[in-house]
Amino acid sequence: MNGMSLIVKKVTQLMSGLIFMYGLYIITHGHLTPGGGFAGGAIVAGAFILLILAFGSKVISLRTEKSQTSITESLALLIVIILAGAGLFFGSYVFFNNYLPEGEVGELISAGVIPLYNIFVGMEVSAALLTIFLGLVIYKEEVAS
Amino acid sequence: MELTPALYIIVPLLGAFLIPVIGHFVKGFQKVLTVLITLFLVVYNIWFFVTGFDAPVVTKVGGWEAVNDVPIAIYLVYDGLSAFILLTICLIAFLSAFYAVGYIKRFTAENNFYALLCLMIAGMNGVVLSGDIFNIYVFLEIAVIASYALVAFGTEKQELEASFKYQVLGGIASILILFAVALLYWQTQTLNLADISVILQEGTQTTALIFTEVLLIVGFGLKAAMIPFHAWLPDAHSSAPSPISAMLSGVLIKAVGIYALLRLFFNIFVITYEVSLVITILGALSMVVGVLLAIGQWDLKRLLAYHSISQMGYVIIGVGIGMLIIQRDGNMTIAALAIAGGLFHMINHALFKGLLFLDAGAIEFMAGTRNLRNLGGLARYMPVTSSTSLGASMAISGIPPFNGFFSKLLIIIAAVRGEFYLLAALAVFVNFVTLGSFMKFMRYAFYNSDKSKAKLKTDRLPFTMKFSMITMVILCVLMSLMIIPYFREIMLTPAVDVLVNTSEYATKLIGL
Amino acid sequence: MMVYIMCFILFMVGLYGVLTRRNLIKIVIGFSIMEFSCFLFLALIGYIENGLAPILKEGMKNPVYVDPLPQAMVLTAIVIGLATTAMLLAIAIRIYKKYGTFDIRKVNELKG
Amino acid sequence: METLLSILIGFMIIGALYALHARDLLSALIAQGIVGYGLVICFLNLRAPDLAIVQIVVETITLIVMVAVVLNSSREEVRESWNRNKVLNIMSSLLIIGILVYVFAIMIGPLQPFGEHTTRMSEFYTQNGAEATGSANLVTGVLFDFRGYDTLGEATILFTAALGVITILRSKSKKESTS
Repeated sequence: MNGMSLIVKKVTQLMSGLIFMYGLYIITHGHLTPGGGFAGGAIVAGAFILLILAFGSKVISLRTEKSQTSITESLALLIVIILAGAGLFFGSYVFFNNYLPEGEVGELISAGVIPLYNIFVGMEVSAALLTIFLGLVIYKEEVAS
Repeated sequence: MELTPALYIIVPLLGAFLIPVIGHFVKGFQKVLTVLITLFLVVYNIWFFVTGFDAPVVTKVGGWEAVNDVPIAIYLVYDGLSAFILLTICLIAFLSAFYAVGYIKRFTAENNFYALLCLMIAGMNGVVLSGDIFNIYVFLEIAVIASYALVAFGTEKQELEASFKYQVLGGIASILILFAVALLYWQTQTLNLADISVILQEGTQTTALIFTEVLLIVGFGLKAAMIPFHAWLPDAHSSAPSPISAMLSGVLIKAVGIYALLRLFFNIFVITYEVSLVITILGALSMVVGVLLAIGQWDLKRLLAYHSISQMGYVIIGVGIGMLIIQRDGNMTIAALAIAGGLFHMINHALFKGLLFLDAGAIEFMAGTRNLRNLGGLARYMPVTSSTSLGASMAISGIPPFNGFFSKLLIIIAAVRGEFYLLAALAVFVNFVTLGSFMKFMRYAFYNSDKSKAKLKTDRLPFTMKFSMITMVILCVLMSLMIIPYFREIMLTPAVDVLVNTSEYATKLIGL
Repeated sequence: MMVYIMCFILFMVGLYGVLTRRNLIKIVIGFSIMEFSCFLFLALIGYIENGLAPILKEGMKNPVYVDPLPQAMVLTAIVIGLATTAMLLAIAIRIYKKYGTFDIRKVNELKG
Repeated sequence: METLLSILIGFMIIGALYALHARDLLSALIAQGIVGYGLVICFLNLRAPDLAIVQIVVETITLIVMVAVVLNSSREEVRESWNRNKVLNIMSSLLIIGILVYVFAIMIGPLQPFGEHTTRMSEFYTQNGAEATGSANLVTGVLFDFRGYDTLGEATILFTAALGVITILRSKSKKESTS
């Protein structure tokens, strides 16, 4: 896959950072405003996909990137399940317990473990979508060559 | 430590998430971990049986108690029926995973194979344990998506085509189930199975409920490959790698198809005459048409796949007769006998069909082909495979010392005593056709003239493959013991009780 | 009731597409349409006339929110749909490589 | 409200029919975009901003991936000639769809009409959900606390799909030196 024209590249450079930041905002404010881990993770993945589409696949090494994203998604889900299972062994012996203090409704640091779940699920979703995209791109390159 | 059903899901999921990370750096880690996980599940399951649990064990995920008797959390329910099916799943999973250690060596991307296997086990365990209809849908999707990928694991032309067919029909089934879940939520405003059951037992049979039931029968019938919906099964089950074929035929169609149908139509909905009649007719059709389609097959695994449809027909007519008798309000002991026969045949079928698929895998491993016309005289080179195949063939065609005989006998006795003479005659007839079909398999594969000597790829099987096959044939004989009252009361009777006492499921759960 | 019926028609259109089209990509499109109609159906069920979006605001007296549970279910189902589509596409392009066409009538190794 | 939504769904049906019958696969995909983005507008009208955000992002990424799949392949739809059989097929499928829709319309008759939903399981979620979980967004509260187990399953499905895609698309499936 070749890169696109200079204008597209410049605009993408400006925009992808903004999209990335917006994705992070959506993830971290998931318990206050619409959105959450899934929406934000997909937006973050979108920012990377935009960069790859605009600059072409020769800029980065796709295979290294793919193995990194696939390890990232495993790690993120591992943390999610450890967070969920932690309630089983200490606290109140309940699977998926919200064992951190809830705090005040409407504050950024509130709602116990929910923001943590949001962050790690967001990480997992973005990494998984990127893995799927990179897998398809790598396959296409192999077929073309 | 307290017994908690949540470990059945946490442990395989942890394995699936660890394998891509650590398996990337450490060689051989994936095999050891998968075998250990499945072994742990089997031991945990047997421990549950030995200590004798106070059924049902209920875990409220998140610890949310019911408000005004309306459950608001997802329940994990571990009762007799779940325990019975979990034992089947974990046993076959352990033996298949151990077999796979030797078999999968030829393929690349072993990490992904074992991770997907763990995910499939977690998905099936989730379906069986769940007490929440939307949760059943979610975990069903984990199991079937993992199996789509595993069917296409070899990435040859046939495997891709089979996987695509499987995905299209499986996807339609999933969407129908989702639509039915939406309709149920519309009618009852709740997702908890026990709560839905309470509402439906009070209310009358509305037309919307009939529509929902039809959608559910079609959806889960597609997953269980009953006869009008069977088109994907022979392709998918014959194209997958052999340990996966054993898993798909042995447990997947039962866990996500038959189990869900049993749970929904016995414990949740009010049993009606129409539904039980439809289920019995579908079962009888599967039984007869499956075996007739199997006769003409020359591809070994395809033949076995068609027999899966036919043997699942036995299970379905067993529970169907039970449903008909319960609905007729007839003799509860006969109903219990029929259901016991069906469930017993379920675990027996998992064992002997799993073993037959593993044998087919061993033949393919050695001879490089699975076309019966090109095989022959293998008995001399593969003593373990031929003797275990003989045992499994005798089990599937109902020859006395093996388990298949007893479960079929139970079903036929129940059919006669419940005055379903036609079904009993059909069951006997199908059994003879099965016997003929497996005599053909044994003759062409093992005892015919020696045609395949020159083409043998390797001269000995890996130890792990032999171990799994021998263990399974021993289990095939040991399972016959379940007909003895002591063992029956430990394993089979709690499962049957859950189904026979249809409304007890809801009443036991709601008060908690 | 009109919306529900329209929604069901959309579902049937998707099913028609899956069952009658002969092109792998068209089948994937048909699947997406079926999934969309299911999502819409769930969201329609949870709607309450004059309800508010289920996000807490200060200073409201006895607000009526629309049902958040079907929305959570749809969120789950959207991601499941994405996963199904990704798997179908992966198989489709692999088949395209082997056979050189998206036509399923040419993809018929397995018979019987 | 109901009329507005019905008109929107009507447009989506037209888009879906065009998507299924377009000659060129690229235009079929763009027509599928009508359905996907129409769904976003429906979600916004149904007071579901979370769903609208997720759907708009997911639809965009799906479209990008599908266009990437289609672009370097043969985009022509398989030609089918018009003959008696085809007309018969279309008529029969229209008839079946008509009957099923009629059956559905009769079957759902006794249920609550649109907009008059009552709550049972989610009664607690809307009344006390915010205090119980500490999350102002009730959907997030339901998703990660009351039904966090579902969400774990959902993330696992995405993980499974990613694993499945890279498994299916690997270049060599068997090791060379087995003989």
